Amino acid sequence: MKKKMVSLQEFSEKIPSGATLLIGGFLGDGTPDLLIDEILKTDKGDFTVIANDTAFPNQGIGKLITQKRVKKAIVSHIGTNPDTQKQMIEGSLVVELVPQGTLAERIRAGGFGLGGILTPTGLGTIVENGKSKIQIGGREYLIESAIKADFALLKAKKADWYGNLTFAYTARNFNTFMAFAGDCTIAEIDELVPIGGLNPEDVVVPHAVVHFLVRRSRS
Amino acid sequence: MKKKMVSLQEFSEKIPSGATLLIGGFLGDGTPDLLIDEILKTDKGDFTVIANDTAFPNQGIGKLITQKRVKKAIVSHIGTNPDTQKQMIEGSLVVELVPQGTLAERIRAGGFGLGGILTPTGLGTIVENGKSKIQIGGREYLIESAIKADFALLKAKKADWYGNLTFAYTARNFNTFMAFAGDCTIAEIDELVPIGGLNPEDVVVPHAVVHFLVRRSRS
Amino acid sequence: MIAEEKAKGYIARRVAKEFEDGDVVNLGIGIPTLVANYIPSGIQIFLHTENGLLGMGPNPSAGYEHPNLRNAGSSSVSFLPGSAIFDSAVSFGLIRGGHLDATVLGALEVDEKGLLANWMVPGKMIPGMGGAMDLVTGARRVIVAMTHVNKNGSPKIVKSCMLPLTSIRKVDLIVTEYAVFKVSETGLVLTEYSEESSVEEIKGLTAAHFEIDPQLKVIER
Amino acid sequence: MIAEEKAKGYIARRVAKEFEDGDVVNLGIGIPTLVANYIPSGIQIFLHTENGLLGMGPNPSAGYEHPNLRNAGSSSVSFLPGSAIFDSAVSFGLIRGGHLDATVLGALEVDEKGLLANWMVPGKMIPGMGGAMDLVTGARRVIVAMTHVNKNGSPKIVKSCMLPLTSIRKVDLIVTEYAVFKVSETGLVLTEYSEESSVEEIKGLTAAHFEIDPQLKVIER
Repeated sequence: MKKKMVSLQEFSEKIPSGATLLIGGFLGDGTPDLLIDEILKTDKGDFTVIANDTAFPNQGIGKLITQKRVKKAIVSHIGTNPDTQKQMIEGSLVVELVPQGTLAERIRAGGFGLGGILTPTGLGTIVENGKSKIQIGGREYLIESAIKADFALLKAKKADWYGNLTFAYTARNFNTFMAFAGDCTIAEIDELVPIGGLNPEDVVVPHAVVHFLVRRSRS
Repeated sequence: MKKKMVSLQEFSEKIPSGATLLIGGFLGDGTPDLLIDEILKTDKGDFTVIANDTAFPNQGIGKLITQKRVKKAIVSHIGTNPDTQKQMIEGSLVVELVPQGTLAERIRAGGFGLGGILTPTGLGTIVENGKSKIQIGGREYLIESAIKADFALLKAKKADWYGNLTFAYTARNFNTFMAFAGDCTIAEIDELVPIGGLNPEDVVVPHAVVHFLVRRSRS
Repeated sequence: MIAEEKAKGYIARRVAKEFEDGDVVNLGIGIPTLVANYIPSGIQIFLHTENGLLGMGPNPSAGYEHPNLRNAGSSSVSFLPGSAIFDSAVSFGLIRGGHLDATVLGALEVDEKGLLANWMVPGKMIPGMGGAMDLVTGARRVIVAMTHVNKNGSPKIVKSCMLPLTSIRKVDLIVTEYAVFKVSETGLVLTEYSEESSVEEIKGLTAAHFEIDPQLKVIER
Repeated sequence: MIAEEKAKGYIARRVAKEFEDGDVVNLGIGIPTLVANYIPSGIQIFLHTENGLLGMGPNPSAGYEHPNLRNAGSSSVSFLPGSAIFDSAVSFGLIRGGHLDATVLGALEVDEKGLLANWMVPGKMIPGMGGAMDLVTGARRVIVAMTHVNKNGSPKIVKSCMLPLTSIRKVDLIVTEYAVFKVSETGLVLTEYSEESSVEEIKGLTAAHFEIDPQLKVIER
């Protein structure tokens, strides 16, 4: 078996400037901090980040914002990060706001091989600008396209060597379906368990979608 | 708290002839046999059944077919049930065949408040007859509409009094998302646990979508 | 004029009477969060938070927080017995699919048709819609909980929203410290007013037309 | 003429050489299921079954079956260490999303463009497509494993499918007891033939045009 466990440095060598990054987490909960810190040790930037939010200044995904590594953010909320708002107003950061449920489904659709979804959310608001609408069963829906990315960077609680993942409580959030939508999916894990050490019913993300694992080096 | 646990008889009184029924299971694995048997004690029929398959003659969902209670079946596969094929050829049963992954996503979409999904599956085949297509990101997709039903009849392993559900191994199949797509969702359970008796991370279907529970009467 | 802190309590207490036993409810940030403190005895509601939890309990005591058990405002919360954890896709499946009995949200503006604007002030404040658009579109009941006027004293209930809408789905109820309006087919109907105010005063604080319910009564506190 | 049972073994054995270590593979019913018995040593594959399991192991010994641990053909199976359970939506997310390295399927017909028909014979046999349309549309590699001719001795590799197609996505490889064809941009290419046959015999058993690979060789058994 090809080993999925890589070092932090091997991880960061995989990520080029300009890459599109799906990053798990909700206001920092469930965000892969080690991976973000490792990227910040390099001078890489110009990333397009797709995530629920940009957390707080210099915290979680906010670190990538504060240190100006992001050229575009596709998120549902930026209210907790004044740095994001400031860079957006200055024009150095493009922010695309997507309703949270729509963002979740668009990413899931990308990972599940669907072209998109039909949702009532955003109809009649500025969210519908530039989008097609469709009538089905007497109701109107927005056609929202699927999202995929070069990388999905996840934070998981446990993994076995194959890459089966579990998550800690509300840290599940966007991590589960983002796992499917990265051309290369990399999970930062808290704990490695032996193969067979997870009950098959407890596996939240099956290993087929996880390409690499990273854990804090024990030095 | 309103009690969700009802008797088999109280359950069957809720189901009128002509109802649309989502029924969980994959070739009988994960199908609520007790609920089906209870319906068969009445003379109700003319059901539209939406399920993965019609199982085997006089087994699982196949009982409803063999006893001619179904006027229409929306399923992905009928190859294991000659009764279904016979009734279809005779013209007493309408069968609508849907690719399995498309059927799963259409039901999930119904339960999740989406109007439908965009899928490449079925493009250029007879599945696309009568359906609209759309181009997104240079690829073509079929527009497949969401499915909801009057009732979702599930088979679960454990439930607490609130209706949080877990499932046994491969009996998960269609049960999880069908739970969301029934106007009234009823789960047959093997085991009742106290409130707090399930680890919140182990709950597969949250109680908010489960209206009634039924268990084998201990007589 | 009711002082702000007192106003918040009044609003939350009144909203808390809207639920039936067993309701699944999502409470927004701000005044809506306070609603949980006023649920009448005998009524049990299940709190949903969009980051993936149903059955949310109060903030744990200091020192007993878990870093990965949070609400949508990033505060530490707890599990009540019978809780369920899920990802954001399932969480919004519950919301969009009509599986929430109610959501309580703040507002920047509500207009006389019952339309809500609560997620941005163009050129000034653009926090993003987060989960608000899905909540207003999908919850079975949408309750607005807000102070009657904004910090400058201007009415937040207006003829027509000037700010970008959150949804074209109308809200069901508006609760302020002075008044309760239900949203009918034809527009706003004042059903209750506070003992500190009068219908005339409420008209003065409201920039929208409203009908008066024949059963108009004083808000119970 | 290779006897049917022997033919099935030959086909399964040849298909089993197609995998790389670590591949995630879905095996259809019939000959494809036999492939699992011939995986070369040193190669580990993960079996996916569309009813919701990755890591499927062999049928348990009699008396050790569990009623709720089955494959898509309703047979009892087992967990290998490192297995994962999921629902049908996730299972087809894996399939449609391109997360399966390969699927091996039977066929009623494959045509000279590489298009597959394997789910119905109008007016005669309509089992339904089950998961086949998603598998052919979504798996990274689609391998057809079938006897070269049908029970009447008629070719199953035809100029153009007369039966309803399973997908407009072409298959990648066709393995029969007599031949291995890869599907190129321009059509079928014979890459291997069995020691019991010859190119001439294969031409006779095949109702489609095919090219012959310059590196044509005998199937290793």
